[in-house]
Amino acid sequence: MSPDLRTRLANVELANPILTAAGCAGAGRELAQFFDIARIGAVVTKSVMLDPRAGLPAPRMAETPSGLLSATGLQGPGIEVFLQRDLPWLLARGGRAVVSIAGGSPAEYAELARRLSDAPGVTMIEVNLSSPNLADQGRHFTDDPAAAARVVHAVRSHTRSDIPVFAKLSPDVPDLVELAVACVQARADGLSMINTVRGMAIDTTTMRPAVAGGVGGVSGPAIRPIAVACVYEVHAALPDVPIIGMGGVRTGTDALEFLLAGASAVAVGTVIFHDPSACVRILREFEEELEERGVRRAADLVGAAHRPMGAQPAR
Amino acid sequence: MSPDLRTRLANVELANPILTAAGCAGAGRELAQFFDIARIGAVVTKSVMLDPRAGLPAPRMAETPSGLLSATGLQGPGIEVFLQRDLPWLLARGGRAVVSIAGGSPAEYAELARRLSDAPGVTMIEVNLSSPNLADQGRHFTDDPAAAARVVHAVRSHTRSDIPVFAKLSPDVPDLVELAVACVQARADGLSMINTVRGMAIDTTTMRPAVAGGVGGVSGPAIRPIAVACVYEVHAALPDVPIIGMGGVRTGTDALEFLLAGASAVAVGTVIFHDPSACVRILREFEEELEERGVRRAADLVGAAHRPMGAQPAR
Amino acid sequence: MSDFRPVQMRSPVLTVRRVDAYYAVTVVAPGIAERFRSGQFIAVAVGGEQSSMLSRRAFAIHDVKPDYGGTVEFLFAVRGKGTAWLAERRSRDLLDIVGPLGRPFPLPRDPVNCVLVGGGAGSAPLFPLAHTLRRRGCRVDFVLGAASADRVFSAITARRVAETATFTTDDGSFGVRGRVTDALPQVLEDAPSDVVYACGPMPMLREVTALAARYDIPVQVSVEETMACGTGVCMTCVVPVVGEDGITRMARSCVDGPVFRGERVRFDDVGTIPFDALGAPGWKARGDDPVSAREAG
Amino acid sequence: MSDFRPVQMRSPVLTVRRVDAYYAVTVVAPGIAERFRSGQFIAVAVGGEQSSMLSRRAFAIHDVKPDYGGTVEFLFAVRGKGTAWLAERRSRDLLDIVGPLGRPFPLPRDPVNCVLVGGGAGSAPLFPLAHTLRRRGCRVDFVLGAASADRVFSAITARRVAETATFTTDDGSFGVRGRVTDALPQVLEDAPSDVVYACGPMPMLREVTALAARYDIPVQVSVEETMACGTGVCMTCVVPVVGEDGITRMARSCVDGPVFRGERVRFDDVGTIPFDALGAPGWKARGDDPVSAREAG
Ligand SMILES: Cc1cc2nc3c(=O)[nH]c(=O)nc-3n(C[C@H](O)[C@H](O)[C@H](O)COP(=O)(O)OP(=O)(O)OC[C@H]3O[C@@H](n4cnc5c(N)ncnc54)[C@H](O)[C@@H]3O)c2cc1C
Ligand SMILES: Cc1cc2nc3c(=O)[nH]c(=O)nc-3n(C[C@H](O)[C@H](O)[C@H](O)COP(=O)(O)OP(=O)(O)OC[C@H]3O[C@@H](n4cnc5c(N)ncnc54)[C@H](O)[C@@H]3O)c2cc1C
Ligand SMILES: Cc1cc2nc3c(=O)[nH]c(=O)nc-3n(C[C@H](O)[C@H](O)[C@H](O)COP(=O)(O)O)c2cc1C
Ligand SMILES: Cc1cc2nc3c(=O)[nH]c(=O)nc-3n(C[C@H](O)[C@H](O)[C@H](O)COP(=O)(O)O)c2cc1C
Ligand code: FES
Ligand code: FES
Repeated sequence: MSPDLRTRLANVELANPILTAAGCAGAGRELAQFFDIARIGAVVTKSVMLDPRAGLPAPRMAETPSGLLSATGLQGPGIEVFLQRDLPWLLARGGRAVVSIAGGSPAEYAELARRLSDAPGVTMIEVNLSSPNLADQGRHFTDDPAAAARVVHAVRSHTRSDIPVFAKLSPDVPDLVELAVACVQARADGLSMINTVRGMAIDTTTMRPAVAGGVGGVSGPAIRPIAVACVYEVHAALPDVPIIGMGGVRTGTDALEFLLAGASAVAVGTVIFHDPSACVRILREFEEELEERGVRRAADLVGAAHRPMGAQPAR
Repeated sequence: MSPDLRTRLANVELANPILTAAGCAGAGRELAQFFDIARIGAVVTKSVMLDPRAGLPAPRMAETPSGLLSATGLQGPGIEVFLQRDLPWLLARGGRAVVSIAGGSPAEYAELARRLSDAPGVTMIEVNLSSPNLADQGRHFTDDPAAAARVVHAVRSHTRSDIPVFAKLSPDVPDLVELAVACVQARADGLSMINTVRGMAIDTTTMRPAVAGGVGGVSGPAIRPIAVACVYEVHAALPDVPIIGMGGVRTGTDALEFLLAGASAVAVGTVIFHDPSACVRILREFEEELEERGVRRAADLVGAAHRPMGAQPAR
Repeated sequence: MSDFRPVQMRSPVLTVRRVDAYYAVTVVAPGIAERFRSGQFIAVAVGGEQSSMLSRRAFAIHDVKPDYGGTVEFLFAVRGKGTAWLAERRSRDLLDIVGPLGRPFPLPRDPVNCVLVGGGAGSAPLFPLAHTLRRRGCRVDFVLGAASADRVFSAITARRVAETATFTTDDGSFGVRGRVTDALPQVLEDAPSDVVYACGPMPMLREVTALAARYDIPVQVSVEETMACGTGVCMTCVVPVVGEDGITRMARSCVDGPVFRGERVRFDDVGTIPFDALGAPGWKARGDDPVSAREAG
Repeated sequence: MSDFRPVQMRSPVLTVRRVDAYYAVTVVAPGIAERFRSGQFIAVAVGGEQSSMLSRRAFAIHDVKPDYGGTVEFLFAVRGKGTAWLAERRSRDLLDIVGPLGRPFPLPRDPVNCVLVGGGAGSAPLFPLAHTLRRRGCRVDFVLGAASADRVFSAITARRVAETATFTTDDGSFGVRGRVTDALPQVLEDAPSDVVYACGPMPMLREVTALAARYDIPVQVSVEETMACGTGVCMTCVVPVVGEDGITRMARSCVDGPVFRGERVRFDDVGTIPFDALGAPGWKARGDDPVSAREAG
């Protein structure tokens, strides 16, 4: 009997816990050339902003060991085009849409939430908080739990009540648990972790920073142990808050690792660049991992690494 | 003409900028089986404490993509054995000794500094600040710039004036530049960065944390972009303070990358586990990199990535 | 559209040959060979199962053959870690390949005169193009340049396929000393040309585009921007390109390109976000129907 | 000492053979072959130049031969990523190897009776040991166990070299059903033994040590602790071992071992820091000359 892969994120149930990570799969269209996007738990779309955005100049990326350093600057078409072109396309293909949003102020986020709530078919909203806070000299919302909470609160207040709101956190913060608690108190229904890790590379030929933005974000398997630690610690502090875990997931075993640490779903990002079929391959591998262990329900494994030795879930 | 590789760290001049990283090369004895340790800039020894220390239980490590997650708990023989057995051995082989110290209170650090100042032959002291502060419920000294400053001040006050004191920083701090400034104001002669990055792995077979300590430190090439960003930012803020850069150095090109970011010397850690000859190989590769670029003096490259485009050093 | 969509496959290596400064790798890849159109490329995963190298390497398809159901050949020079790994492959190894990718060279309807300009490894995609053009009755003139003789691409094939083939090398070790753009004006003078196709480094493409404009000849350029995925999801390969609506967009060279009309590429602004690009800082929307605005390309 | 120090070399692979559930790899490594003593191991870098796998994999040396200046053979079962990569090597590939490493099996001076006990792949180092012991006129009895028939190691060689060879499998598919420790008492009863050598998983070594103690026979065990470097610098491979001075130390199994006297290893405390270990939390120094205190092992 094949294992039950369903997972619950607040009041939403997904067919399985394998999602795409925001900004690594567009709105699903490009990947649909390689597999049926209706088969994965959900497509988390690239963070959308109110207006079109050109992003940062090239070079936008440098390869690092088992990772990628990137600074794309949230290039995108804006909410208007997203609602008219990208979202309907995804829904028509049977995909579940988790829409990631980004803005420069709580009001912008709120406006995005309102527009998405009016549109049919949005399964969840993910609030990308790693965006510069225009009111605070370009500090990011994640740098300040109070600022992050204001954004989450604004989004939650303008989102239809049946649409869960997840707050996406960055690991580069003074106190991750404090930030997580602030978001939950501001009524986030769940948390997504982690966004990229601050990093830099120098091009030894030009002797200048390798990405035009100077500092960029590190993603990919290199950051997986950092991400697992974040998920583990936040799940320990907030065991009832659902988490979408991400950071370097490459195989079904990696997805399992995130579940054990406390994630209820797992998003695949950078590895998609390496393997456009990654999500379905990981889903298959994940299912095999459960079968090998005789685990009947994926949901039973969430947070299992926190239980005392010997108290791992019944097989 | 082969390039001039000499580098200056405060009032000390080293023959070349390639060092071992603390805790990754013992006190040089094991590596001496593979190369002449007098050839590298210096051996940075494993952090020594006042008393012998058994460290943490096994399993102490897990392999992660392009990295290693480890928690060894500073196992070591204590300062007494170090001074009687390890240091004399290293000096007899012609090695330059940078001695790393760790303690639980400023007084312990001070006592270590005093003992080392009395011993002949110590080139430098590196203060490992990623050690639990016994007076502060096990928080690390790096978590609190004031506590770190107290340690640095105590060490500097008890160290012979011709021995430079370098403060070793962790990247997992609320504000790295603030911490660096606090250490320098407490009269650190230079900074070493970075120590390992907080991380975790779950063993998907036992479904428990993969290292006995639960949380561990990630090292190796995976963290290099994080380390380069730290060195770059601190050098930008404190351009006159010498830096020993480290974190995932694997090749001569990587060493060059750290110099360009602002390091005056570069330490090799985890990669030694993979290649016991790494330090001399990297030294050779580094020299070749300079030759290819027609760079006459390694020291000219320190911080070159900060200079405006086109102002890279004369070849 | 679905007929042309790329496929991902684990392709057995048939042969790896040394050709002067290049390696020529032939893989068995029926799905890619049958879909291929000139100008398209493949994206190859490098380093094996446990590779530390996550981004795919892009290579123009140099040749496809019907053998074994369909083979694909690409050529490359060793440049960094990924190409060093590729150069060590042996026959029967498997390569994880995605392709064919990208917008192909648009082909003329009529048997017109075409000049094909390539620099170094950038000449690769011009060879299948030359064959296709010849099959359509076009005249083909080649101008191929490189740093030195051993980096000039398939000179013999070029001579065989084309009406004329001009070679340039920086060091004068083969053909004319200088750059392709030094030799191009003469070629354009000698034979009245209807279209120029160019592939190579960005500065070369800029100059070729400027020259073609001077002679009032349309030019199609294939750009080589750093790529991570090749499939359009990572947004790292962007170049500023003017759309049909006159609006500049940061276009992905892997899916909106790599082939663009030369005059559409804002070569002088490559590596920047032009202030008037869609969504540039301070940009304000013109027009009120952003969806119908045609994508750049 | 310097004669025995390990060397690092890039060794060409001579052959890779499938032997039941194992792969047997022979490499050309003269420096390692000539220094080798039974019980020592090699540490192999896996994954190639751009590998994402940083820790070396340890394998017991199974055989050395004088061919090509000196070859070394090791056997392994595919377990994880590194062994999967190794299994794909072909002849002429190069492997980065460090060896010989670790403390070898101490050999008896006189021609005594020796029982060699091995579990699964852990049997590998017992074969060169058996040959050496035989050369010294010792009697050798083998007890080899495994999960199933295809995991029993070199049964034919064992029969040829040893006076008696007893086999056990968990599933009874070969030899006696059960574990080596079920069969060992009979072997010790049948032939009066002077020393036991054992190699295999920790629980097996614990039981063999307990049995040998019951028969009052000295036992040498070779432990298999997770290793990252194999050369003594990473401090990850520690086990609690009682020194000659009675003090327990966290000994590095790669340089202080992998061979220890069985009764010195605190098997029940593996995976912990015993409260009375040197430098354990709360530990207070006894004696005042810590340097002269002999290292564990
Ligand atoms: C559409 C297209 C077609 C190409 N066709 C060919 C060809 O036929 N023959 C050939 O020799 N080369 C070709 N190139 C360039 C080729 O992709 C690079 O030489 C190769 O990626 C370098 O990889 P590396 O690992 O050796 O270098 P590294 O420097 O180790 O690569 C590091 C990273 O930078 C990227 N990168 C580096 N240089 C380039 C580049 N010039 N273009 C794109 N990405 C780059 C790599 O993909 C990788 O992500 C093409 C590039 C593009 C975009
Ligand atoms: C002294 C010694 C001798 C050995 N001799 C043999 C032999 O002759 N034949 C054989 O098949 N196996 C032997 N082993 C075990 C062998 O080292 C492991 O099977 C191998 O490292 C697993 O690597 P992997 O990449 O397949 O597994 P992974 O699980 O991917 O390895 C991950 C990490 O764990 C380490 N590791 C995992 N299992 C072990 C283990 N059992 N012992 C040590 N490190 C481990 C690896 O080195 C690596 O760092 C020996 C181990 C030691 C310590
Ligand atoms: C090129 C790129 C673009 C990204 N864009 C976004 C984005 O738009 N919104 C967001 O919340 N996260 C974005 N991320 C972060 C990822 O969603 C993810 O959190 C992070 O990369 C870690 O996962 P990974 O290691 O699997 O990539 C981006 C990451 C990359 C590499
Ligand atoms: C096993 C291990 C032990 C270490 N022990 C110490 C130590 O004793 N003192 C210290 O300051 N840093 C210690 N470090 C940190 C390294 O010195 C270095 O800062 C870090 O590993 C980053 O460099 P790398 O990526 O080259 O290993 C240790 C690292 C490892 C992996
Ligand atoms: S290479 Fe990823 S979008 Fe073009
Ligand atoms: S494996 Fe590194 S010290 Fe033993």
